[in-house]
Amino acid sequence: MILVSMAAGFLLILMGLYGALTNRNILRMIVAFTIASTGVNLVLVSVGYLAGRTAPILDAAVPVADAAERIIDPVPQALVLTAIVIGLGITALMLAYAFKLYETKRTLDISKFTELKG
Amino acid sequence: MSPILIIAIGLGTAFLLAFLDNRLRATAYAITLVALAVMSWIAADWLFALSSGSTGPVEIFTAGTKPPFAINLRMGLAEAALTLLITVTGLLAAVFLKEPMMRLGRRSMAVLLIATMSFAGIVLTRDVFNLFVFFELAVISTGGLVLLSDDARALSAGFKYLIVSQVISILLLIGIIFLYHAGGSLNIDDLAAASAAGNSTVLLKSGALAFFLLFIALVAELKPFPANGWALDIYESAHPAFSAIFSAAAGAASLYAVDKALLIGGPAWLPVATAIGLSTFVAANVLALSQTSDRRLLGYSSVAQIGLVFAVIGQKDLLGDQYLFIAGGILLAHAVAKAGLYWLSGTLPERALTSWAELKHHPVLLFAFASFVAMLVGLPPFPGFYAKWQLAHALAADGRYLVLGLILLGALIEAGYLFRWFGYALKREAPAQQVDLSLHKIGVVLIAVAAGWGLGYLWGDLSGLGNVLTALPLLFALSFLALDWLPAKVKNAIAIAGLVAWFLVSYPGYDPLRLIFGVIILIGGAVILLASFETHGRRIGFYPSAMLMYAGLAMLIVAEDSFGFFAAWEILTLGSYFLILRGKKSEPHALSYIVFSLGGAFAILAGFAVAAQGTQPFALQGLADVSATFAPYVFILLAAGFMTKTAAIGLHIWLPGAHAEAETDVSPMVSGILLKAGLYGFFILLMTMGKTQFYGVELTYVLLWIGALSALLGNLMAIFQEDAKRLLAYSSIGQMGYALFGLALMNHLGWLMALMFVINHYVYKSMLFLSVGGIAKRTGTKLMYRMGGLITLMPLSFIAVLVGIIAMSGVPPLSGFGGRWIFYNAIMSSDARLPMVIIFLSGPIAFLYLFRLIHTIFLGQLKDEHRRLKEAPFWIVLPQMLFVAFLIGFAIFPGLALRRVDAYLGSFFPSHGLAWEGLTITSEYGYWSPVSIMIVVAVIFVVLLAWLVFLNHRAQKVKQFNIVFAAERPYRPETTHFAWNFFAPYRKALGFLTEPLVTRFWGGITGTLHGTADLTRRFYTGDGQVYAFHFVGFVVIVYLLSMGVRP
Amino acid sequence: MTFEWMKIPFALLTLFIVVNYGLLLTALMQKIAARVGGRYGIPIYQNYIDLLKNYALRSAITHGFMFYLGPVFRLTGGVGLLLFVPTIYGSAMFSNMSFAGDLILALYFIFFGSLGMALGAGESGHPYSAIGVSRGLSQVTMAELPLALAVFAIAVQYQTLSITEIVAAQQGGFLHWTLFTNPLAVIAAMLSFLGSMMRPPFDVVLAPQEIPIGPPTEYHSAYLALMQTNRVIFPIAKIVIFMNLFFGGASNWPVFFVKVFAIYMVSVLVGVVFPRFRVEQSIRWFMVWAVPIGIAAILIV
Amino acid sequence: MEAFVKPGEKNRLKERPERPVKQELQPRVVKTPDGQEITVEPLKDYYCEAPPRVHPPAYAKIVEDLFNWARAESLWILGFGTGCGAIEMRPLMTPRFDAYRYGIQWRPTPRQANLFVISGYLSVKTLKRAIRSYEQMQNPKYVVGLGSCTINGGMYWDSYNTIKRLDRYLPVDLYITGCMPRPEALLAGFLELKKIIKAGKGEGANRYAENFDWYKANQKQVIHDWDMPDYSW
Amino acid sequence: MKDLTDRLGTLFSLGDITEKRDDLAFVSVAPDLLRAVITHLRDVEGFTHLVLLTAVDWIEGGQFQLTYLVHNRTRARDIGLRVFIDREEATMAGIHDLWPTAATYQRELKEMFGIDFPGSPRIDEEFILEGWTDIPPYRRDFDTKKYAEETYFHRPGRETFDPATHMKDKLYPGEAS
Repeated sequence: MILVSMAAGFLLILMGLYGALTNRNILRMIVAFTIASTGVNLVLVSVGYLAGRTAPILDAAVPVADAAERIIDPVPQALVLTAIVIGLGITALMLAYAFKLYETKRTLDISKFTELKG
Repeated sequence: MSPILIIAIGLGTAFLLAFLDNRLRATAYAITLVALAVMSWIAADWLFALSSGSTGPVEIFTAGTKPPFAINLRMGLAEAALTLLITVTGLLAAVFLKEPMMRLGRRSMAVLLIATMSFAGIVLTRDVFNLFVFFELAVISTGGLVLLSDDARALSAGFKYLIVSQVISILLLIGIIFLYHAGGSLNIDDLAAASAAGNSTVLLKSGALAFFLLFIALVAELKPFPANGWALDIYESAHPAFSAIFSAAAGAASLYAVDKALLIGGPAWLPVATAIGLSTFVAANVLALSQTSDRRLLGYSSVAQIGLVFAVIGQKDLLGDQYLFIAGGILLAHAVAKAGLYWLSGTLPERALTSWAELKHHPVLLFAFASFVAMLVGLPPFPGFYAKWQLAHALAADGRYLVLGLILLGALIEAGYLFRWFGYALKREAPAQQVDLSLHKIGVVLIAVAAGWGLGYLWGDLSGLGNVLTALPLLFALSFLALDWLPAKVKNAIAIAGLVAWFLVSYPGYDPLRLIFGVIILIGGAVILLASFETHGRRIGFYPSAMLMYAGLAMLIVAEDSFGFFAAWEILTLGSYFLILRGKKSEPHALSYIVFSLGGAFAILAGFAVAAQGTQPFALQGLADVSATFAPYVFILLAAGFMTKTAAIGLHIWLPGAHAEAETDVSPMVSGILLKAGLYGFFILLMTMGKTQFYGVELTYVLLWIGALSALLGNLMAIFQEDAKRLLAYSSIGQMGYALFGLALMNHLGWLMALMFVINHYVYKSMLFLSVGGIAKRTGTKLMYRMGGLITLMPLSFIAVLVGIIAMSGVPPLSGFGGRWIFYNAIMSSDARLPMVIIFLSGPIAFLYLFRLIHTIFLGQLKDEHRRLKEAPFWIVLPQMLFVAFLIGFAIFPGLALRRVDAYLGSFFPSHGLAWEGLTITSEYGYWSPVSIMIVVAVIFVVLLAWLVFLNHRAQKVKQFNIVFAAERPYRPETTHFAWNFFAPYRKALGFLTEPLVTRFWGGITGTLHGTADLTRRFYTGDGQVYAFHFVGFVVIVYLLSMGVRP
Repeated sequence: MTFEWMKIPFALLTLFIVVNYGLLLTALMQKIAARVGGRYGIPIYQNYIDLLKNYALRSAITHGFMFYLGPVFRLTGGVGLLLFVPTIYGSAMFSNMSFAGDLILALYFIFFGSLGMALGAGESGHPYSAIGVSRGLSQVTMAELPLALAVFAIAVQYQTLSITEIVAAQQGGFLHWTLFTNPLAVIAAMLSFLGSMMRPPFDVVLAPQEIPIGPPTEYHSAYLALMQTNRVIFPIAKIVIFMNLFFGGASNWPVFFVKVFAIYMVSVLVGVVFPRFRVEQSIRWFMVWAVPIGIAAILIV
Repeated sequence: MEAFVKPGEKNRLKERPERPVKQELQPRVVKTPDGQEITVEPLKDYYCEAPPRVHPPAYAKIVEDLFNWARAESLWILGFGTGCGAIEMRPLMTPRFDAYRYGIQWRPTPRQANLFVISGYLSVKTLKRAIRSYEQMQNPKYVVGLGSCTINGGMYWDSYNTIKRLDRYLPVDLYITGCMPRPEALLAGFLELKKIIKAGKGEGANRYAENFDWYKANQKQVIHDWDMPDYSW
Repeated sequence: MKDLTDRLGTLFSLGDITEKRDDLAFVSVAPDLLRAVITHLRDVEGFTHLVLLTAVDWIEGGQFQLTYLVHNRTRARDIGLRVFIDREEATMAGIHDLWPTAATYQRELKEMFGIDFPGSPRIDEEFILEGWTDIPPYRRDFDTKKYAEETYFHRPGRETFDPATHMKDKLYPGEAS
């Protein structure tokens, strides 16, 4: 199960990277990056997952005392949350850029934005 | 105050700004500035506390628990310094960004705060994931700040940046999570401890890959070659104030992040760091060569400098407790200079490198520019200089010659394009544009300058080798910066007084050898400076440069250890560069001068480093004890370095232009005095190391050949020059060849002859340069064939040249003959016969160009436009007359100067000395009586002259066209003056020897470098996707290589 | 060796002898050359007449200060060279002013006259003078090289730079002459000698008809007379050096006369047979023939 | 000698219109390196304007006799062939005639020559050069006219472009007749010249200086574009 | 030679044709045709060498005759082109662009005959005569004897003979002339 999700995560990452590096359309690139970061998140979660344990939420069901034995590692979960937030921020920024880029040249082809080079 | 406040204030203020009414921009701006100032103050406070030792490094635990359960920050010395750098850069950038921020409102300010905060966070945090978070914050804020630019292209640059950042963050996250998986912690120190303890999971299998991903992602933030196209676009198009942050703050933060990460990876990863760093350093510098936009060039330079620091990080295992000093020195110098340059570029509206020419109307800004360039190149007294010195010594001591070599090569290329740029600023035609002289912008630049000098002082203090900035001569020279508003005549008087005073103060400490050099440099320098009384106005920039050179020279001859010697060497090089650059058409020549000189200086640095083998300070006397393994290499490196200064053949191509195009009073300084620095170096080298074998080849024998060839080819090239000053310049190559030859003879008289050349060459070359300079001033040309017949109009100049050429050609009875006499006696006791053939040939050839000089200028036909010329100005003639008097006096009484030196040299070479009895000087082989020669010649001359006057006293004085002209009459002086291509038959016979092979060789090398740069530039297509590909490819290649070399 | 007042009359005597001998010798050489061409040639005393005539010319012009001094430099060079070299071996008095310096002084003093002459000729403003000087200087650089090599070779051979000691080392039979102890050096030096005598094939400097007569084109009257005086002293002074270095010196005047004559003859004999070289040709000739011999000479001593 | 020349003899020839001075000899304005404008007057600035001087013989007769003997025995001829007679001069250098025996030799520059042999007809154009060369020789100096062309124009007597009487333009010491005189005649002439010189009568240079104005007027009569100073030093 | 003049005749309208020898002929050409003919001769017929350019003063006819003699090196033959121009308005188009040497001939003709060749290099500079102010000396209306008498000093006592009678008298003194 862990392996499956991890494999799925890596697959998504590769798909995302492939998509981002081969699609010339800026929006498609952004989507591809979103896919890749989903994959990253999946990998993150699956690394922290321990079979047979519960979510790291300390409540009545999981008392503090035996938390260490019953919950999965909370750190990756926390990381994922942060990563999602940050990913969202960056995606938003990229979309804003995409909009502005489109405004300047009326195209979304990344290879058209090469005024700076060398 | 807790360091966490730096982050908290940054974040908090950014949030606060969000609530502020968008109309209250001034308030928002003030709040931003205050917040940044407070952040800076906290960092400064910590830095002060930590460096004064009143407190030690502290760990801050954010959630009250220890890692791994909570994020912790650390504030140590390095962190404090870097945080201060980051926050101050942020603050100054905010000041600089006043207009765009006021225009765009509070959001831009918030983004700037976030950026500053996140860079500080990257430095402070000890948690890898936290590192990721700060990096992402940095990315987002960078993405925002890029848009501050007026440049429309910034938009696409920002997007490219985001694309690559996405890839980086994917790698980073995966790396982090697997590292966590393997090491069970996100805390860097825990992970490092685990990996150091050999905890199997950390650096094996997936752990290794995980670390690699983390590492490579962080390395990517350093913009390594070639995965850095995106960053360069940012550098080029972003607002310069932001580029300053991007280069200084972001660069420093990323470096520190990598440094931290390497704690986890351990020493095994250091070679990878070295390799990436070095290749980036060299390649980025090569690429920078062919840039035409100032900001992109600075971008490449930033990439290169960060690569250099990364390479230094790669030497961490070696550097020990000097690590921070070296890496910090280079990094801070880079950060200050680069930020300063970006800010400076922010005051200029145009982007071409040549458009910086506008700066020449603003001496203060020009000084700032010069300071920044010197800082980047690592010249004294800036931190990079000390750092490079220590780094070279550490590398050489450990035998990492390749690293050392590549670093020096890269630094030389960097110096090349930076000084070329500086040359543009000073010499090119300024486009019609206005420098933005807003107080806050200039203020920011000046703060950077002050910071640079302050750091220089600090690093000098920390180096433990002696602070260059406390040397009296240097301070005297720098004080002219402050005095530059005075009239030139006043400054000249001060300068002369300073030179003489310093001589009076210091001469009791000189041995006879140093005394001769001391007299030439200080008293001789003062005499030449008399000619500078001729100039009017304020002559901005001349005195600081000239006195910098003199300071370097004065420090050179008193230097006791290698560091002092090298520092003095660099100072005199820098001073003379500025001096040479002042000439009207000297831009390319000054550039080749500085490049060759720095190349030579680096050779000297390497030589000293190899010789010292880690010993610091290394006394110059210690060269005598260098072990036989290293001795030949040390000898070669030092000799090569000194030869760039004496312009030995092969390394001479900078000299003619540099000397010929310099100003009238500068030419004698750089020719008569500056060249002696190289000879002094040779004296030191040969005095200590003596004869040295290299694979069975006697190195002094090689020097003998080089000296002989320099003498021959220098002279030969001189005779084909049409430009009088160029002729003299080539002749200097020949003369220095003679002196080198004498030294390399390695016997008593050879050295005495070299010393005699030192004296004579100073006198007659200064005299001739002044004379020719005075004439060029009057005639408005340096081309000899456009002069002619000036003898009656400029009799004093003529006498100076006449005496000069008699002395120089070695014709008795003037002092040049003494040199020749000693020379013949010297070679009598030498075994090297073949190079003498060449020396024998070059002697008469000197006669050729000297005659040409005097003939085509003073004799022959006077030109129409020169009919009313006056004698050269008094102040230019005065030193010449002093020299004439000296030459005649020295010819009669050479003993006054030479006797003591002769005795002194006897302590090195006991045999073959001279006997000074009465009027006659006797050697083992022959004898020479200067007074008798003078008297006999004078008596014969006077008698014959009287006889001729008796016969011919009624001779009719005729004019220039009263010549027999095959029964015709001349039409114009121009067509009657035989001057152009004077030695045409000689060119037919021996002209093939003057084919500019050497020039072509060096031209080929620079051509290849530029060609490589142009070719490599094509990889930077400008397409963001391609850049992402580059990055991925880079990752793969580094992975394969690093895994391949590691177990 | 030091200065004594007695040396002055002896120096003047030397000068007198050499001037007279030189006048006759030069005329004799011209006669010999004429005979080779089938002519009778000038009277043996013709040089005296020419000299007297030129001194006796009534008018003169001057182009300026250096023009005036040029011949003075020239003759000072000749007289000085003669006096700086010991003329008669073993005679303290006829060693003249040689206490002032050794062989090196003599070698470098050769240039003194040329320099002054070149300057004087330059101030005349005549392009041919400058062309002549250019040619002369060009040629002399390469012609001097074999001589310098030869001199160095024998200085090393005898381990001294003092002319007197070099002559002393050659005493005791003609087989002790450098000519026989170091023939290569002598050959090199004699080839160089040809180049310095302004006779064919190395007389392109003067090149009458082409650039009238090169440097002295503008000189006349007493100036020319001074130069003519030098023209008889200077070659002999140079030959004296050669004689002392290579041919055992002369211990009395008759030997002196014979040896000087013989050495002078060499250049005359060559001169009457060969046509003129251009400058670059003579430079190449010296490089190909004379210099290698000179190099061989310094390599084998 | 007076038979040849009557200085002061009135010019009875047709006056010719004056020609303006050549462009290249007119004053011109030149800009100096420091920006001033100065006027260059070629004739004044390039050439010495002094008239020739009469140089008296040495004060003691015996000395002058000695000098004259030396001058006579050392005739240095200027190598300037003006007409077909030049071809008759060459054989003098050959073994057949060997003029060197008599102290005669050729000099390539007027400065060093003291005998000017006008070897044949003189066109007006050549006359100008001959005068210039003559004036550049040093006192004492001698002129020998060779062949009938120099005496009365010879076969060119009615030519529009050659002068007919050399002695009106230069102080001739001796004429050698013939058309052309052979080398033997030349040698005989030179020996005759020696006698003249030794007799102290070879004072052509002083005669020229004394009657400079007359000579100059005659010269200018035929040389219409007088583009040199009056005396070529 | 005939073939050549025939060929020329078909191309240009020629004037008199005089064949002096097998390898020398003279052809009269109108002034404005000269350039065409001579260019044709040079470029097509191989007459690459301009031997001379001279003039004859036909004062009686009020004309100058210009003769352009050109030479064919490969066939070793010459052809002379005669051009008659008006003596009063003596002006002719130059051929110095075809043969640079022609400029010198033209300069000489300008000086000696006063025939102008507008545009020819240095045409107005003096050539042989320096400072000549009279009419050009080769014009037949120029009286050289009178000029010489007026201009140059003559030595009195000179006798002149007609060479023919003089020799006859000398060789055959008895015969009456």
